Amino acid sequence: MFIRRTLPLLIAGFFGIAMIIQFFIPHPASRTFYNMVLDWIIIVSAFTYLMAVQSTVELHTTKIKRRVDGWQYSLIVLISLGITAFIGILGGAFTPSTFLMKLIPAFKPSSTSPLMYTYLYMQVPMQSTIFSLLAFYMASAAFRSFKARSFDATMLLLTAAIVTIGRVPLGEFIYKDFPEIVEWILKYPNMAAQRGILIGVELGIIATSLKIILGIERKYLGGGK
Amino acid sequence: MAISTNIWIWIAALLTLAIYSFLYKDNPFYKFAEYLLVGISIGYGVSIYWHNTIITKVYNPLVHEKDFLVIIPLILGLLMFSRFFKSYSHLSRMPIAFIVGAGTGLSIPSSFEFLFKQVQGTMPASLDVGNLIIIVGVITTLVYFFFSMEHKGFVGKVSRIGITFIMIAFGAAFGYTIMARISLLIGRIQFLLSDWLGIIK
Amino acid sequence: MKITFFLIFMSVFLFAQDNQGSVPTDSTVISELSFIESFIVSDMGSDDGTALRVKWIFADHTKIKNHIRLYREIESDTARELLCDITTSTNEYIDKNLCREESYRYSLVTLDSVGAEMPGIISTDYIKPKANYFKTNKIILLLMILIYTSVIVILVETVKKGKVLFVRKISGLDTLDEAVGRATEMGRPVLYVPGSSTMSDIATIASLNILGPVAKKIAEYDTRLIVPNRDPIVMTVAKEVVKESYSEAGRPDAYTDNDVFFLTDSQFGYAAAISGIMTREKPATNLLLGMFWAESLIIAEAGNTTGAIQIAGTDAVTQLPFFITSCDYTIIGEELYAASAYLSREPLLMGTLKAQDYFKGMIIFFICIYLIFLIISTIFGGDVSFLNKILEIIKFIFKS
Amino acid sequence: MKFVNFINKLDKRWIYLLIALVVIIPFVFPVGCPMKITPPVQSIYNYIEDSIPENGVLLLGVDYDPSTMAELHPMAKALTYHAFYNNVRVLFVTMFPQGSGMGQDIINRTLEHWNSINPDMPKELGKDITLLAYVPGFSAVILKMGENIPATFNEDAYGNKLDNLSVMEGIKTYDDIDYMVEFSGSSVVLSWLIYANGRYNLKMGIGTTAVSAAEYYNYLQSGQANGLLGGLKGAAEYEKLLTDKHDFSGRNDASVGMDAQSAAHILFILLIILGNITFFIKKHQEGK
Repeated sequence: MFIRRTLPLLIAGFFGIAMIIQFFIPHPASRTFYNMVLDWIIIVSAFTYLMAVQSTVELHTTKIKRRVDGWQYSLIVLISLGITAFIGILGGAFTPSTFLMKLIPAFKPSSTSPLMYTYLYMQVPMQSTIFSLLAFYMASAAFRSFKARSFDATMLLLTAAIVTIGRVPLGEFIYKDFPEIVEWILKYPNMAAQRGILIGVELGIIATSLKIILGIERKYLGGGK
Repeated sequence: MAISTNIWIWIAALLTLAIYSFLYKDNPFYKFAEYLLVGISIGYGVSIYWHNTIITKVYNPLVHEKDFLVIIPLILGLLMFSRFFKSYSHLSRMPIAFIVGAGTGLSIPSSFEFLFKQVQGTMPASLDVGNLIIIVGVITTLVYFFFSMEHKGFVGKVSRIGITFIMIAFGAAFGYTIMARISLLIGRIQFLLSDWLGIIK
Repeated sequence: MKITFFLIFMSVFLFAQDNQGSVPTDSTVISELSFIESFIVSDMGSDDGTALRVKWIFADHTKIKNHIRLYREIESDTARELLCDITTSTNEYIDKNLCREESYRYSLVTLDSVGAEMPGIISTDYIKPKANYFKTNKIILLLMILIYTSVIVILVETVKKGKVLFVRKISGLDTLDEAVGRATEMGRPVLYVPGSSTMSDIATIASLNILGPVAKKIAEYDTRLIVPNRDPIVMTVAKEVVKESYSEAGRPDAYTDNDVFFLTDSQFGYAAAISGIMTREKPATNLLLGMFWAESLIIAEAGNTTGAIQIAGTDAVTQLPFFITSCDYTIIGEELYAASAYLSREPLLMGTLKAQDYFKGMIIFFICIYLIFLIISTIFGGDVSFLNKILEIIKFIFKS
Repeated sequence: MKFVNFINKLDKRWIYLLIALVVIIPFVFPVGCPMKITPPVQSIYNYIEDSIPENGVLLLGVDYDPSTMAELHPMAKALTYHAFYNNVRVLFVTMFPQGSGMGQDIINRTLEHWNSINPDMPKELGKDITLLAYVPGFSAVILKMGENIPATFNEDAYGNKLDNLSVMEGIKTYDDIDYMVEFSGSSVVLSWLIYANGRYNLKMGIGTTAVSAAEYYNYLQSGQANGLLGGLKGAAEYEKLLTDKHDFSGRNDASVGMDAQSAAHILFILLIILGNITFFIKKHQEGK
């Protein structure tokens, strides 16, 4: 029970308080402790990426095992993951690895590694295209659902119209100092409200961090017993 | 009209069209491209991790520079592997607790200072129209998000002004977001028209 | 409680041990050049012992036309090192990256208009930089952290003991009840989307807290509740919340387990599938509460076309503009946390919310005071020293 | 009111076709409207132009992935060219594995293009520009860079030791870095502001997607950042500044897109107005 529940909270509490105190002590001893903890965080977080990979692989393997509909697509995920990792680890990340250059003499140290081919010509087009779909959705939403249904929504749409037109070269064409108006809106009223929201959000983040250190907040350890 | 002959440009173009087919209807081509993307991006991440992190930060110090202080975080990190075995998965809580604990400890003093810089920015030395709007805007927005008093009477009016400021801010963000989404589309059209089909320069 | 006492005790100990910075060990000056009144070097406070502060005061500025030159000597080797030429406007030089074991001496030489050194030199004694134990200029920051920590702990404890703290009712919750009421009258289902994020997101937890009372109200009127999820863990928690609400409303049999289901983990696939549910099931009310990303646009637009009443709530600032224009009512940012605290009355949520509120109140108070004094001082021409002093003090509190 | 019913029943795919056409046409028939430079972009340009000495160091944070590449890539390229013109050393750093792919792509394209247009002063990987290895740890990495940059990364992304790279000469902490511009579409900017600028006083500028540009104006006002490039428009303005001063014959990705951007914005405004007209007509009819 101690290992499972209280030890993690003790570790979090100890290092949390230690790093807060360290901030206030400029003494060289505290600075070396600070450097050591930073190195440790870097090395330990090298393994946290495994968590993301493990949870995705587990999600898709269970989908295949249970033959959930659409399990073929999970197969594609696992196969493409395996191949890309294999190419990347053996073939080198940005420059072809020595092993690859021995295997296939065509690869010089200056040529792009196989992994970069999959990145530049498969991941980049797909990922940027998925997000460019949003322009289409916004166009149809602009027509069908963005309505001035209340005073607030009207204020929002009016400001949006001014900023949209003002921020484009055509805007200056229509009215000479349109950009100045837009810049003023962004610099004063918009900035004030964004700061108000930011102060609220920051207070929330700090409160959550304090609860984690004091051991009141346990959700980050994941559910279960 | 120089259609590109590079096989890789063709692969990229076909995958782009596979994703755009989602606009017409959700179809197997889109699903294939989307799940392929998930697999490739994680495979890419693992390779970068392997070369840039595990080799440089763990393997080299241990094997070449004989810096054995690395052992302690190494053991803590290896505990992460316990997630693969159901019965020992709770052991992975130790490294998570260390990172989250130390991370939050580092963030609290600096976040407070970040917050103070914002509050100090709202205390200008001189008073002109712009500064007045900033101070009034910040106060009214904060009052709108104040939950310990009923929003009636004077406080109600102040929070009414606050929500108007918030709507102007959201309007500005909204106008800017339109610009962002279109730029993404322009980027892809540029790729299809010039790199692939060679219609434009 | 023991943690807060430990923190307070620890700060008092540190505070007492080393108050207004280390007492600067001045060294006397051998004054040969008449127009320099004093020339002292002292240890830089609140540092790790690698910096010294060299300070000089001119008797009268007018006499000095050109630059002065600063030299530094280390005790172990007497080679004099040229530091820099200084204009007469500055009267302080902070020498950094020194070594703690060495002791240093500084000397000052005046230059004539051509830049050659004039005879006559002043120098100080040797002084060794000292590492300090406490950053005295950050005391206020430490106090703020301690106050905020103790306020959170005290409030969470009082709520645990059952004391009821006042939180205003978010107007969004009334519209929520009306919308659910409308669906029950028309006998059409209610669609509840708990956001597209995982359990580690505060907004998802807040959304599941609101799902409880909503499900309870729906159970009383025997209307259908559909809850599509994007994360398996969120789905399991949602199932428990809905089942518990149905039994609380005395209708455990009416709970249909496969109405709370897992859709897909892909972002846009999830949004497209929800639009499909909206057109097929034609729910009268759509509740979109939780963390959303770019796919919020697709869901809100699809709901709009089916003519359902839509209430959204998220803390994702970038998605709020779309919800405000597409949905009938939107719960904005922190109101979502206030709504979940108001409904669930859970000590942790309530305590933190109130602590944040008090701190926000303090910031509002200080900015208002600053504004009032600023207005007064501008009315009086802006150079009233007494008022400027007050403005400085308020600003000093938040000096980082 | 046949018109209103026709509009309402319009299938959304027609609108998709409309937006696609409105973006494609300006590419085939470019118009090229004039463009005014906004102050936040000007202040980044001025800082790099005047305040970074010869052989100074410009740190570029590439914390974005292909999804926001269309807006941030042209910015990063324009700044890299600007650094090349002023003989300033450029270092790329990233907090995400995805970001290192982006950094690598920028380095490839800018080196290749720069060495082709001015062969007399070639720029070299490892001598003038490099990409630091990806190191996980997020805020720990930003803080560790404040203490000792070579010890944080040990190697650059290409596997050669930092100590024997001439681009890293004399660089130990943030004090040796003259200016940093952080390109990101997410809240990573906040961590850089809190830790690098807050705790180590690193002079910073921000390049961000248009989505979060409105949010970052309060960091300009509070003095934490001294400049902001917002979206494709910011990139186009920076490219215009570069072409005015130097014969920057690089392919102006951003400026080319500006015509299509203007056309699409006008279409959006029309769609919103049209949508609201039908909304009020319907409300009026139901009211009767």
